[in-house]
Amino acid sequence: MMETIGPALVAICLLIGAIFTLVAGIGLLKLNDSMTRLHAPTKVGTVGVGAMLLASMIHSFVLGHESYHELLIMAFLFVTAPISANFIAKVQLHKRNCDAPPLPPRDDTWSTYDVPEFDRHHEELEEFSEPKAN
Amino acid sequence: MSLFLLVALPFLGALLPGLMNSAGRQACAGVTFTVTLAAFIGLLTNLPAVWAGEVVTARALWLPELGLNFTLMLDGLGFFFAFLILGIGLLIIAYGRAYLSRDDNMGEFFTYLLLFQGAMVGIVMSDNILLLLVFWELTSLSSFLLIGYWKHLPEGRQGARMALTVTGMGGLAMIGGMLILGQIAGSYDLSVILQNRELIQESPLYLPALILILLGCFTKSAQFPFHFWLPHAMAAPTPVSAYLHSATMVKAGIFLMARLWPVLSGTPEWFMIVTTAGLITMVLGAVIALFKHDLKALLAFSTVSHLGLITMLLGTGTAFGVLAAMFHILNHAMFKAALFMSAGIVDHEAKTRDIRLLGGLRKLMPITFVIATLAALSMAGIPFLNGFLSKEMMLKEADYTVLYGTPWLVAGLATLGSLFSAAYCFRFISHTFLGEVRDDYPAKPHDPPSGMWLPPAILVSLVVIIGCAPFLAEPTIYKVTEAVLAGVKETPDYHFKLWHGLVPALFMSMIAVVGGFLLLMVFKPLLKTWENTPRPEAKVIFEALIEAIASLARTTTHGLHNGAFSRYGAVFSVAVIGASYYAWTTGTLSSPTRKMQTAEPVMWAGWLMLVAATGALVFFHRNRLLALVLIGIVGLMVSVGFVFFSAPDLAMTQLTVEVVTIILLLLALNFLPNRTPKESSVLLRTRDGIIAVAGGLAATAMAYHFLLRDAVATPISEFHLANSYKGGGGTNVVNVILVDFRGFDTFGEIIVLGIAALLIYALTETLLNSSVRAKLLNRKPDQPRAGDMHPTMMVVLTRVMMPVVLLVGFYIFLRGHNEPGGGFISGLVVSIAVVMQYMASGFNWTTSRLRYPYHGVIGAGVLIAGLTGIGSWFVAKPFLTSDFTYVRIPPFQEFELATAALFDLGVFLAVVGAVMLSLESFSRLAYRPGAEQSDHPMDIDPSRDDPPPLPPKAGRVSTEGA
Amino acid sequence: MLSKAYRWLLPHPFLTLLLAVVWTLLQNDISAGMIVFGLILGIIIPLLTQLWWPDRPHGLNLGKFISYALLVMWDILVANVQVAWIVLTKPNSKLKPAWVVVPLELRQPEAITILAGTITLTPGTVSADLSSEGHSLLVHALDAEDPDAVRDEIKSRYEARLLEIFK
Amino acid sequence: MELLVATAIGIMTAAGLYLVMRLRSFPVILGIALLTYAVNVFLFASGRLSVGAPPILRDGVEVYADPLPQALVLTAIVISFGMTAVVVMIALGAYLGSSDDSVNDAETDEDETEGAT
Amino acid sequence: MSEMPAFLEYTLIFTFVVVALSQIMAMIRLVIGPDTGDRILALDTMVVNAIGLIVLLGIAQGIQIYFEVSLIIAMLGFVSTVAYARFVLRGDIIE
Amino acid sequence: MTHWLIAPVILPAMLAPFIVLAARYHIGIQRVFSVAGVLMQIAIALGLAWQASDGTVTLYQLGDWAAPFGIVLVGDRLSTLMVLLTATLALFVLLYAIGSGWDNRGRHFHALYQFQLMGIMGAFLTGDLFNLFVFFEVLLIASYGLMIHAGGKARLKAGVQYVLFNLLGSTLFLFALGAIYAETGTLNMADLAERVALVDPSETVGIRLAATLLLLVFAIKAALVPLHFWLPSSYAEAPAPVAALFAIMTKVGAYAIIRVYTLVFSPEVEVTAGLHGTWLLPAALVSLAIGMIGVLGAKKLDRLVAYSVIGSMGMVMVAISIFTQVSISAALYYIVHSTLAGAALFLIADLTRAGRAHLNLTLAPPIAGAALTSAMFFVAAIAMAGLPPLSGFLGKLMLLNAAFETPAMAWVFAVVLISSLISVVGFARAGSVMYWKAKSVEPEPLQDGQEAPEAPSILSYVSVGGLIGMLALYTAFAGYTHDYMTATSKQLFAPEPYISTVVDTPGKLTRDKVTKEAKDAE
Ligand code: NA
Ligand code: NA
Repeated sequence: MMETIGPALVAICLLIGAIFTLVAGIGLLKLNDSMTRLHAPTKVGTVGVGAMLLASMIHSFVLGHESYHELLIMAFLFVTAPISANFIAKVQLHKRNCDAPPLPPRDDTWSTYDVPEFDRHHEELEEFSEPKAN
Repeated sequence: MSLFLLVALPFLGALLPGLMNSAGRQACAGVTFTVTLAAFIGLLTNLPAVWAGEVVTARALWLPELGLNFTLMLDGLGFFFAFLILGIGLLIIAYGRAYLSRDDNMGEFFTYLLLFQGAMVGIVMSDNILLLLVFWELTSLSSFLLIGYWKHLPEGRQGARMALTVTGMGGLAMIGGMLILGQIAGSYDLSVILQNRELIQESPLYLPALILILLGCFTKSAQFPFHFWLPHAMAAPTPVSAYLHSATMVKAGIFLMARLWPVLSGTPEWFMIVTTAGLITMVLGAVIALFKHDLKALLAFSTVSHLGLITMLLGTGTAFGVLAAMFHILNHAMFKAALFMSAGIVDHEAKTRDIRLLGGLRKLMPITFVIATLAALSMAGIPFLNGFLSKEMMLKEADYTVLYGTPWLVAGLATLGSLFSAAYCFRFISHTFLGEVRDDYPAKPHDPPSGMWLPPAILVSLVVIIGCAPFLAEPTIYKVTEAVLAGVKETPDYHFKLWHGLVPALFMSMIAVVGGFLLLMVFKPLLKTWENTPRPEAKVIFEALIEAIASLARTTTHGLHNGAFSRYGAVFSVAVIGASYYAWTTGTLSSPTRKMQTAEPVMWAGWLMLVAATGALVFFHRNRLLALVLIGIVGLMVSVGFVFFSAPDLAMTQLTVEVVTIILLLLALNFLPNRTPKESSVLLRTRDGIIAVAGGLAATAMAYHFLLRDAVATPISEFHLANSYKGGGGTNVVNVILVDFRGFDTFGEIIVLGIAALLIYALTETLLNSSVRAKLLNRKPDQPRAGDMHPTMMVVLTRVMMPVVLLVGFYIFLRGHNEPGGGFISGLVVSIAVVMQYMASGFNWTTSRLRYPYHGVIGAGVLIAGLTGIGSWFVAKPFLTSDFTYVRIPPFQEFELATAALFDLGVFLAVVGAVMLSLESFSRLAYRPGAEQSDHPMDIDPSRDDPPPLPPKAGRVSTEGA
Repeated sequence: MLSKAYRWLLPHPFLTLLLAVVWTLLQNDISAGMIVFGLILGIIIPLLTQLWWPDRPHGLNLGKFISYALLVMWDILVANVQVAWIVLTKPNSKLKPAWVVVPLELRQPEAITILAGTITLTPGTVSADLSSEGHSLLVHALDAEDPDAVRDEIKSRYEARLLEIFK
Repeated sequence: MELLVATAIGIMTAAGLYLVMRLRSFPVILGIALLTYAVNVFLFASGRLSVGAPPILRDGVEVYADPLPQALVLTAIVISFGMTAVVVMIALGAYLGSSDDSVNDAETDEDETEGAT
Repeated sequence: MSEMPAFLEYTLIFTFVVVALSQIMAMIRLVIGPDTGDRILALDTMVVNAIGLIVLLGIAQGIQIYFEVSLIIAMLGFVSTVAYARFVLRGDIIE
Repeated sequence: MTHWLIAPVILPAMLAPFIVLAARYHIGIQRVFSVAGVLMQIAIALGLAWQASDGTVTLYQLGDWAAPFGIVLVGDRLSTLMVLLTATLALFVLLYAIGSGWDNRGRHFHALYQFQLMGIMGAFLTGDLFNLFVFFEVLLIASYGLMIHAGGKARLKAGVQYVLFNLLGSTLFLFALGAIYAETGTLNMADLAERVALVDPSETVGIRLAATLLLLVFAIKAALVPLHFWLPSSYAEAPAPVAALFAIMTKVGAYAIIRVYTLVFSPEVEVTAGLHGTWLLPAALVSLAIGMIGVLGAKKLDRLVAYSVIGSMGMVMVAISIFTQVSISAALYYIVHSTLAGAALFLIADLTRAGRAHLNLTLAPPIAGAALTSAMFFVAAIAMAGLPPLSGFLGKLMLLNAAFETPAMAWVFAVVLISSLISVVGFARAGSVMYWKAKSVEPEPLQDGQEAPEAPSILSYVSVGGLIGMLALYTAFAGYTHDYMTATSKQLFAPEPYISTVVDTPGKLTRDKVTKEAKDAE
């Protein structure tokens, strides 16, 4: 059973992985807005590699030496991806590479723009510390 | 007295004046005199043997294999010179005691003097030409110290350096000459060399040896064109001048020419070179001396002239010449020492040596007048004084000598020299002592205390005695001459007497004296002409030459080592590429032994990525952050390549190291500029590009070459593969090599890491204790900063991830011996886990909660690794001998216990400690006082603004379960 | 007393469990020995690092958390296809990216983080930033005709559930 | 395959050398890092190239990649890591002391030798 | 390559090519930027793709020992992304 | 099994972390341990040298693995001699560092010092090329730490260049090792010597590249022109005791060249014939010239000394490149001499600093303790310039004597003698300005609160005096030492016992096999 279905499953997972990985690449290259670009790889890419990891896991069962390792890597990727995305988004916000976001309803500003007093004086551009959209 | 003691006495004695310095000036001079006297008496004890024609010897081995031994000999020649050196030395010491002023450091002076004396005695007693060289150079060095004794006077320093430079040059040339001479003769022992006249003179190396040795002699004895240093040595205190010029230093060259006379002389080369140099020196020295106004300068050039005379006599190559030379050496030593001392007395008393300010001293200092006049007349060649005798012999020899096929040349020039010689002697007497007493002397002169006039008086009485009774000196000079000739030539049949009949020499002598007198008559117009004649000033030329050389050296040195690392790098690359190219092209090449493996598409893709990233890195290297990202990609692709080519351990190490490196570089970049300015010109970049491409091609060629060929024999790794499990207890062969087969490498490696961390820590401390600290504290960020230092999401994730990563690190550590992993990677992984915590909640918050003594961790790591190695000593095995066993404790599966794991633990600890200490140090640099140190792990935590769900300390006390 | 010892030994029981699971997965071997060893490590490591996680999350409901996790996984699968479709087919000009501001009811950092992570992993949204006091979440939507609808869905589909998990 | 590896080594070497000859410490350090990559790959390649044969002993497997160069490269990587950390620190120290991150050290001692007189 | 059905082998090669392509696209984004954020994003993508490549290698060679490498890449990729971003945001990455 | 051979490496390797762990904040304790360690080193080194003096080759198999599979340490006359030299130098330099207070001007001096010794000792003792690399790195990284000890703008700037250049060197070393392993499949030097014989004469490119790269690596260490650029500023800017210790570091390069080129790529080996012969001698002569020109051209006293080190290495390399038994023994004699003399000069330059704001060769008020310092300078300069009666002169004679065997004799004579003269002039000018001319300057009156410059401590003088005393002894007993060098050179030129000791001694697994076979035979 495993001998016949297994490779097929592996192949399917690989194909899914391949497609998603490709989409991640295309998205990264094609999309022209920096915040929009963020969407493609952080999700699609993760799923793409996830599918390949699944393929690898199934493949190990096919070969007869079971492996669960891949789950760990998958979990790892999935847990860290949002944090990476969050940091990159913060970078884009900080560098003003996107439309200015609306102000938060309850607090003064977004945390990226909430620059502590002692950090506001840098060498060249003082006004940079304040969000220019506001 | 043993010759060893004789030579050693002055050197050993040289220690005393310095030590006695505090005991007073009298003690200082006394001890010096005593030492010299002892040596002098010691010398005399050898007189009977030497007189009997024996050669007294003493040998001790020093460097037998090289042929440099402490072999001394004392024959007639040596005795003669040693007698002069020590005898006149005694007088000089007595004179010097009276001469030196209270401000002069007497201990220092007499130390140098004794050193010099010892060196001179050594020269004349050496039976080994290499040993002679040693003493030879020692005279240069000690005379350097003597001449420069008055350090505050620029003339002293310049004169000393000039003397050292010129005589040093000669000495070095002589090293070459002596080595060649010894090589020809097959021995460096004089006694052997002197037996090999034919061998030496027929050797093709004779001429180079001769020239090099003569360079030494001429420079030392101030022969033209090296005569110029001697007058400048006058800057020394007068006792030194008297000593150097009469009996010692300058006679060394003469001595050596005499010493080697049997083997070197008699060839046309010798004759031409030596005689010519001597003649020119004699005349030139005499002419210049006439026009010198400084008494000592006048005497100095007279010395030059007389040395030329002696040289000329040795150059003729006849036995009579030698005889005359030896006699003149004796005579010259006496009158010249006396003259210098007299000049010194005048200087000491009248406070000037300028002959133009003097005159009429006859009445004020009659004793000095008598002494100086007798000595000067002897030098002028006036009968009944010893100078007359030897000068006449010289003229006789000159008369017989034919140079350049011109019979009258030597005779004419010799007469001319004598004429000028007589003239300056007369000038010396008349312009100093005769005439009216003046009233404008810088000081009122009178005769000095007996301590100063007695020594010259003794000498002058000898001058007169020999002058009147020449037969007294005859046996001695004959003994000496015999010793010089060494059987090569017959000793001449000639007797020292005042009257030889109306021989040509007598007429020449008369011409000289009368001519000298006439010359003095017309001195004033002559001086005017002399002063208006443009002539090369040797000192100026020499100094310009030295300055030019020094300036060239400066330019070369600083032009070459201009501090430009970029150029050093280029030179390095070119040198390596060039040498490799040479090695390649001179080797042989046959066809490959391995087949090229096909490259799959994925390989191509990887290659493309790597090349693209590398290219982009070069292209964008000025944008530092981008460059950092790109180098990360290069590293990533290299790691993937390692995985592809079956090296998982390598890939993991590469990756972890790279991330830590990037973190370090980012930490550094925080302080450094973010962009590199464009500075190098297109030309420079082209040059660098060409070098780089050449280097790349070389590396490619070499790698390609080896990749397609097998090693000449089975690689030793076969053994490692075969014995990894059996002998090392692990299946990951790479790890077994690291912790067992080549554990010593790994031991060194962790020490490197440990040192790196200590260094970084130490430098941080140093920087923070320096002015840099203020600079750092006042630093303004060079880019706008965002808010939210410790983002909430990151902190929360880290709380979960950090323990997981630690677990992974532990896992990798345990696995290392059998699967990819090990202490090193594990250490880096654990470090990265801690770094995550640092990045999330900040350095201060993190360390304030858990401060690891990273120093201790490093130390412990190295100690554990080392002690594991030492542990094997207790079972009588070498360092790092491993052992392992398999253990089973339920419910766990059987597992392995290996000493290698303990070693790996050391590695782990050292790595963690090193990485963390380094990061910590960087963070300490970045500390800014303005930044408020949060008490919270994250900046934004809405749970804080609500009423806390549990009492503050509930974390520990609450009884509620989760 | 016992619970005191329990709290001392297990400052973060879920972490202990997580570590044991990770250890088993790492070893690729589900045997008694491995699980025991994993638990031992799961106890030791949190003890070593607990000072860095001083206050433990309270009131976590494990059962609801698991169902939430399954929901998110399903959403991820579906969403990814949607995003892939958008990326591949929609020209850049037709995309309507938008900022979405999500006011937060959640207070615990752990909960907020899970919400933000969920948002990022699910269709067409990325959590970009938190407001300066942590009361709103800034979300970027890839293609949103109606940002308010996106906000409402986030609040109802995920935040509501998380509020239940983290009581 | 061999050619690809050889050229990769060459290209990294060339790029490394070029950067090493730059004027500021940061690119020079990057250049050294590239050279380190190049030499590590070269040293690794001295065991020749084998695909799919990691030197981890398994029953029934006879062919393994040469483990020794791997161990050597591992040591080399670690050492060069230490070295890089150190050079970064020293370069940083030099920069902080003089506000100049040039690797070239133009001699600044103003006092010229007046010559020994 | 270990023994496997032909279709799987082709799929594998296809996947390799696709991942490599994606990698190259990310690389292009990395080089063209335009801003640091995009570059960090591209790098993050490349790291994830590298894991994919290594997983594929494991499948192709039938060897499981590349797991640790993948795991480490996953961990490190995350850490370096955060480090880069923190650098842009704050200058000092572990303040 | 005796473990003495590894003791020179292990002792500092254990002592250093101990100092870091236990005595990090107590300079006094650090000093005691550091000095005690060095004294023990000397004792051990004497024992090892005594053991090797009858020609015995001692082998130490690390991990009990037989060569070439494991790493071995080999003690022969040469390596033990170098160990003894290092230990002796280390003592005097350490005393100076303590006496002058240099060790307390930054952190971790003593730990780094011990690590430095460990690296040097390991480099001298190891019989394995890669292990040699590792020890090179240990000694280098420790040297980086010591070089920038106490910090300062100029020192750090020079430190950057020093480190960067050596990183290039380390990279090159790895290229060389890769080539060696790729060509021969081994790393052990003795084994390499045997395998070089297997190289196919029709395929010599590989081994020639390997040999050349290796030589270049060692040439960098030996500061051979044009690979010497790292030396002048780093030695000049390094703290004086460090620069003094560094006097042995260039010798590591010379040692390695002698070792590898007598043992492995000896002149008789066909496949590498003519490799070093072509350009090593010219390069050495140029080094000698450049170094001595630098002595004359230097603007500062410390640089002058650094250039003299380059020059002295030129001398050593000239002797090596002639490559006869006689010339190698001259090289060995000169190595010991120039190490001691160079170290003494660096320390004297530091003594000169007392009371002087700078070491520029320009006029400045007299220094504190001038008489003794200038006397020491005079003696050390004589030694370095190769004037009689000190060992420099003897070394020069030996070298020139050896030069009769080379066709380039005239060149050797000319360059050696002329460069000697240049250095004499250089030293004389420098000494005259520093110590004599200063007497013509009135010291500036002290300002309020300004303390008169303190004369260097007695311990400083004692340690410099010790070095000079060593030079004097070395000169006086030149016969014995030269005999020792000749015997050492002979041993190097007949490497068969070395090779057989290393390669034929059984190790862990093979030994079991041997005993088992012996049992079977019974
Ligand atoms: Na910056
Ligand atoms: Na390992």
